[in-house]
Amino acid sequence: MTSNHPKPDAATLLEIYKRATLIKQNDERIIKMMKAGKLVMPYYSPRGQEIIPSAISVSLDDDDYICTIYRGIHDMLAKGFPLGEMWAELAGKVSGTCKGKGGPMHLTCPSKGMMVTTGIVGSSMPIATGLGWAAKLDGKGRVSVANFGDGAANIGAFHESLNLAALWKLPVIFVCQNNQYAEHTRFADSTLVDKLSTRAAGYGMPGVTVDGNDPDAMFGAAKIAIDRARAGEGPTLIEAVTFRFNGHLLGEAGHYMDKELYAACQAKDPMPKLRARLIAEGIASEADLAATEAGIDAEIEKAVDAAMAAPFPDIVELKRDVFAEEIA
Amino acid sequence: MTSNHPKPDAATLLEIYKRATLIKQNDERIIKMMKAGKLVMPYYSPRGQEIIPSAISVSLDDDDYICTIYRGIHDMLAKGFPLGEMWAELAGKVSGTCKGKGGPMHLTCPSKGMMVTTGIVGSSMPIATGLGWAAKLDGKGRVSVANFGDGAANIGAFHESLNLAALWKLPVIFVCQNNQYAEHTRFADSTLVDKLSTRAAGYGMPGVTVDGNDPDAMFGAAKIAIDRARAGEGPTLIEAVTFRFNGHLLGEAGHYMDKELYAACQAKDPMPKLRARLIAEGIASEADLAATEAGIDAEIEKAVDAAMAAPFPDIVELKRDVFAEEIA
Amino acid sequence: MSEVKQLNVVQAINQALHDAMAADPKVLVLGEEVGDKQEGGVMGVTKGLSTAFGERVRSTPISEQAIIGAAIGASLGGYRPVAEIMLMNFIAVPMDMITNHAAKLRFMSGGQTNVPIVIRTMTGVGFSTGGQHSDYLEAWFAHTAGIKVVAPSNPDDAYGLMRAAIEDDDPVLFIENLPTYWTPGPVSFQKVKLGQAKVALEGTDATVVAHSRMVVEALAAAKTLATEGISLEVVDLRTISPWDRATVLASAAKTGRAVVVHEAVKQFGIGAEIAAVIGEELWGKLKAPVQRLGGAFAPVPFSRPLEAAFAPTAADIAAAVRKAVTA
Amino acid sequence: MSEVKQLNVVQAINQALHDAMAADPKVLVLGEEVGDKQEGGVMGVTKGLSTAFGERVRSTPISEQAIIGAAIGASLGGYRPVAEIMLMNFIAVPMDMITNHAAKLRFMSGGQTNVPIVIRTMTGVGFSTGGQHSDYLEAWFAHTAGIKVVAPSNPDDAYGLMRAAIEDDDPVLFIENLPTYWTPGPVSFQKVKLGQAKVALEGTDATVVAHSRMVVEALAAAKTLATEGISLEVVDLRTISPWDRATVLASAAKTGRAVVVHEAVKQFGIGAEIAAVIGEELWGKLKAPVQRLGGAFAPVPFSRPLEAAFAPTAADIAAAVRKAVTA
Ligand SMILES: Cc1ncc(C[n+]2csc(CCOP(=O)(O)OP(=O)(O)O)c2C)c(N)n1
Ligand SMILES: Cc1ncc(C[n+]2csc(CCOP(=O)(O)OP(=O)(O)O)c2C)c(N)n1
Ligand SMILES: [Mg+2]
Ligand SMILES: [Mg+2]
Repeated sequence: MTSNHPKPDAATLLEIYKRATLIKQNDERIIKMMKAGKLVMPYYSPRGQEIIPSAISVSLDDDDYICTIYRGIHDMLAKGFPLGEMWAELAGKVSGTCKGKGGPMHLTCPSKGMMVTTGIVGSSMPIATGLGWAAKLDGKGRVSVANFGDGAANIGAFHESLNLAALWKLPVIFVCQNNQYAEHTRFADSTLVDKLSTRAAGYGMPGVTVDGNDPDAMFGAAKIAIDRARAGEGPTLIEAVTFRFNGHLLGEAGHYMDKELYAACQAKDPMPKLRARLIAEGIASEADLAATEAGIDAEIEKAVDAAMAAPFPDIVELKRDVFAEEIA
Repeated sequence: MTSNHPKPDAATLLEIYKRATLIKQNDERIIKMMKAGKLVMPYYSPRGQEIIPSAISVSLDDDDYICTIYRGIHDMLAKGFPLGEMWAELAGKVSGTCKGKGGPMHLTCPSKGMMVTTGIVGSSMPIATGLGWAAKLDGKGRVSVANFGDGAANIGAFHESLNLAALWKLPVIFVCQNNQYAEHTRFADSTLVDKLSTRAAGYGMPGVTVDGNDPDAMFGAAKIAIDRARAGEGPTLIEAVTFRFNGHLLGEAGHYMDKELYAACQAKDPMPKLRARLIAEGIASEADLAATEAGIDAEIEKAVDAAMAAPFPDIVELKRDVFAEEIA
Repeated sequence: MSEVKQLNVVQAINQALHDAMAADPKVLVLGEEVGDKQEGGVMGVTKGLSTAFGERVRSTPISEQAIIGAAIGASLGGYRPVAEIMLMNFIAVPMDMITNHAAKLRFMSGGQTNVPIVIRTMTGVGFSTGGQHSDYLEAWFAHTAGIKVVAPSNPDDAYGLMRAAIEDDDPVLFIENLPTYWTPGPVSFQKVKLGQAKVALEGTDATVVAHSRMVVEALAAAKTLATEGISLEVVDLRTISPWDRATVLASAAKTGRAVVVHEAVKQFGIGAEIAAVIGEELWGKLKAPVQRLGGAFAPVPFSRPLEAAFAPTAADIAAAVRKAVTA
Repeated sequence: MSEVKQLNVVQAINQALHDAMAADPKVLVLGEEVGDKQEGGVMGVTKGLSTAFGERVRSTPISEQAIIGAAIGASLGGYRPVAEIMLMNFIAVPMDMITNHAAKLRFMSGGQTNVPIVIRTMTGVGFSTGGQHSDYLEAWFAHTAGIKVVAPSNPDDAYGLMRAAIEDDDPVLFIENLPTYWTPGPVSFQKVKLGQAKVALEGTDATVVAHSRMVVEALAAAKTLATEGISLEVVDLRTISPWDRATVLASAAKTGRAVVVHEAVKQFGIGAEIAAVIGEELWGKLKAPVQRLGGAFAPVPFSRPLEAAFAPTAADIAAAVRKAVTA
């Protein structure tokens, strides 16, 4: 990190922690509900990747666009996705943000700039590129963030999107959350390159690999890219190295997992680390943080209760939102 | 070019000239026939790009695979595609290599390793990668060559194929014939990078940009890549810079063309240049070359006559070769 | 405009794009070669647009997934992009973007977002371009909920459907036929509501349901049949999905005989749906079984005699109608 | 093997792959996660293969175009690759490779080359996976000349059709249903010729034509109807393209009533072709109009009650049959 690399100030660091904690505690609550059989859905836990979107989103506004993937609840919560509508959606209820029709893989909230959640690997990139085009045409300094995984970096849509965004100098930040696995496939079994950011050069775009679990590095890299994009200087590829603690799909056996890697990553869990740092640096006291965490839990609880109590959508919803006009 | 860069010897250079001349004279004959209305087809002339496949193919055997594109007659002729069957196919006759069903964009000749000619931009690469896989499994030192254009380098299939070929260390040579235009689009309007070969690094593969019109450079780069592939060391990306003299599609107006670039490239036409060099270096006399050229013309003439005289396929052919079994 | 002009399809669509871009600053155009630096489209359909509208018209690299992705994204950002996929076969490349995203985002978001894009594409047998450049693939998209499919047969509808497609709040696939691109006809510059078929010719003995170039063939067949005393009604679908069941069923009920025709491969083509619906809805009311005509079960061949035998012709249509009338 | 074993579909296909690889050294397997290092496929269908056959089984990066391209290329080089596209919706990604290349190379080369690949894919509603993970898209491929489409409904056919598909000299799309993956049944280890439907249940009052999971629903409907004195015949298509017209028409002619059922969206689905052919071929011989049942005209919704209402059920089938019988 160079000396003019932007660093988060104390308030920003605390804000990053708050967002990351919301993600972590929300994840824990989802898992608890699923294990209790109260929530039935495919769940791709973002546990371990909390710092990335938290450190990015503090430099974004509601007006900025993001696209994310099935493993994207961390990206959404960091961007301000309303908890109540999220939980109702996860439960398939009509009060869900998508009326229960989208579910966990298609959570959407335009008022927070959360435009697309996709279940098709690689498809967040071309759409985020288009949102970047809209942002550029609008001329209001908006940016568009495309989140995707290390596995997605090997799909054709990656190539086409990065080339187009570079050529058109679009305000897009391509955030590759390299959690070292794609489903059960180790990163090194999917490509020969060590750093996916090296691919940026092939499009004439800056590319950087950072420790996504380090709030300073992640905040700095994101800030540089976002500032560049807002200034009309075009896109950036950020590879944020991280790890997912709960495997690919919740409930999997995990036999494929490299045990040593897993243990090493667990030992470096960014959440307790950041918490300890906040206290050590005097940014927050133990009591402050405990209060914050309790507040978050209460907020989640409210969302869960409302979601569980809400009704399912009516069958007529199958005919709505296919087209603008209801199907006869 | 380094000192250990392989150079073509006199016989090889002469052979390159012969193959290139066949391509050039064949092209001239096609254009003449089309202008006379005796051949009706979409034609993408390879005039100007003759040296590339000629300098590559002298290091290939019939067993080696190639895949090429609608603008690919140069690649085929260099690889030994039989003239008679080619002309009959161009004329849509049943004696054509594809019984008239494929036409100019789908010429195929497995006995010469000419496995696929495609009209879909970018699609030669994934299939050539598969042929490379077959070659590797066979373990006989075969290689697979994927020909494609500068425009095709921006399509997703490029990315997926190069990554897979590198990861699996397949004996594939990716030959990007950068003729500086894709249809009416200038190369610089399709990507920000000057050299497409820089993309190779993103896959952990060697990449090189050469003057495709220079037989020494082209032969050397191809030889290194082919030797590497045969030795089991994996794929190479070669960007061969060249130019197309007859525009994209024969008959186009060409208003899009950069006049200065066109004039500059015309002035550097590789064909008269190589001819003059052969004579200057004493590799062949003017008379030798004239005889060779006349011989080639005679050969072409024979193919043309036979093609014109041949019958069209019967309508029943619509039911054949859809599946192995004839359609009822 | 109340004036009527003689234009061909290329000119009509060009005018529709000009008018739509002038009427709404949110309308964009993108695709390979669409800018004037590249001669305004391979067939000149987008000529003059980039000169007139600058950055709202963008030529792209050869990257169909990114083209449709850019269109979808821009539409989510409030724009109305018209994206060109140069030939219909190439639509297989961005198939994921179209079917899993453009067509589904409205539903999956519970109506929070929508994708008002138009995807223009061209196709058709007749130019010896062979297996990878000639297919009609409307059936793939008609079977996909959430995207509308339109295919004009003449310049007037080309203009009117294009204007309506651009104003439509859902994704629309707009299929243009190459061989009839340069056939002139009167253009009235009126928008044509999507989802409405047109009785292109009134008749009493049998109904042909067709779209795109097959309407031209059907009208030619009608001329021949008229000389034989057979009165043919020709229904031009115009919109393939959602299709105009009412108009088609009314016509088939009136004549009692129906032949459904398309250039796409017959098997599992869109004619099957129409024939099945006519058969079910008009059970017991038809005078002859519903017949279908379509392309051969084969890739489109290059060789001229084979290519000419691929798709139904006026003669094939006339023969089918005669068969129905004498059934 | 003449022995019969109880296996579920996952085990049956796994066994078929093992047997095919053992029988022919040219058979290959590739796809995301297919190797044992990745647990032998997300559902374990390819378990043990990489351990047994080494380099002939290869896990790939997430690159569906390259996966199908690699399969096509290897097949042109003399191999018989079985490629997995993990879920059917993802097949839109390599759509170009499948429809413009795999399906066409034999024809376009005039029979000089062929593409003996099998593309395995899984799908089906029932797991709350929503709009991008549940679709049946067989209609796209049935409409594409040059590729065969197969969809077993039970473990015995899953084994037999997989063996035949691998031995077939043309590309075959092999569709596996997820919700019935773990239902056991007797497996006789016999190859099942492609293109042949099976009368899964004999009956006299009406015919249901179905494939994949809808056969299970149809058989359940038959049980209910039997208690009402209605005798249902169930025809399991097994191969969707080319489909077994003779068996379907014979059954419909016998019972005089037909209901065609699939999980895919009803509109422009494969049921339309079958209904249209029955209607045309058995004109005047049916006792009731051919009915079709299919998925809703919508993306597959997430919420359980909506998902449950998306596809036809045994109750829907029974209702349609009752309607036909009382017509
Ligand atoms: C086009 C496509 N192919 C395959 C899949 C199946 N799939 C779902 S997630 C996944 C792994 C993606 O890994 P990565 O991009 O690293 O993201 P992560 O899950 O690790 O966050 C795969 C292969 C898919 N959803 N879409
Ligand atoms: C997927 C796809 N998109 C678009 C086209 C239309 N098209 C045919 S050739 C061509 C230009 C290709 O340029 P390049 O790759 O540089 O090859 P060149 O023709 O210059 O040899 C285009 C856009 C196509 N055939 N396939
Ligand atoms: Mg990952
Ligand atoms: Mg080029």
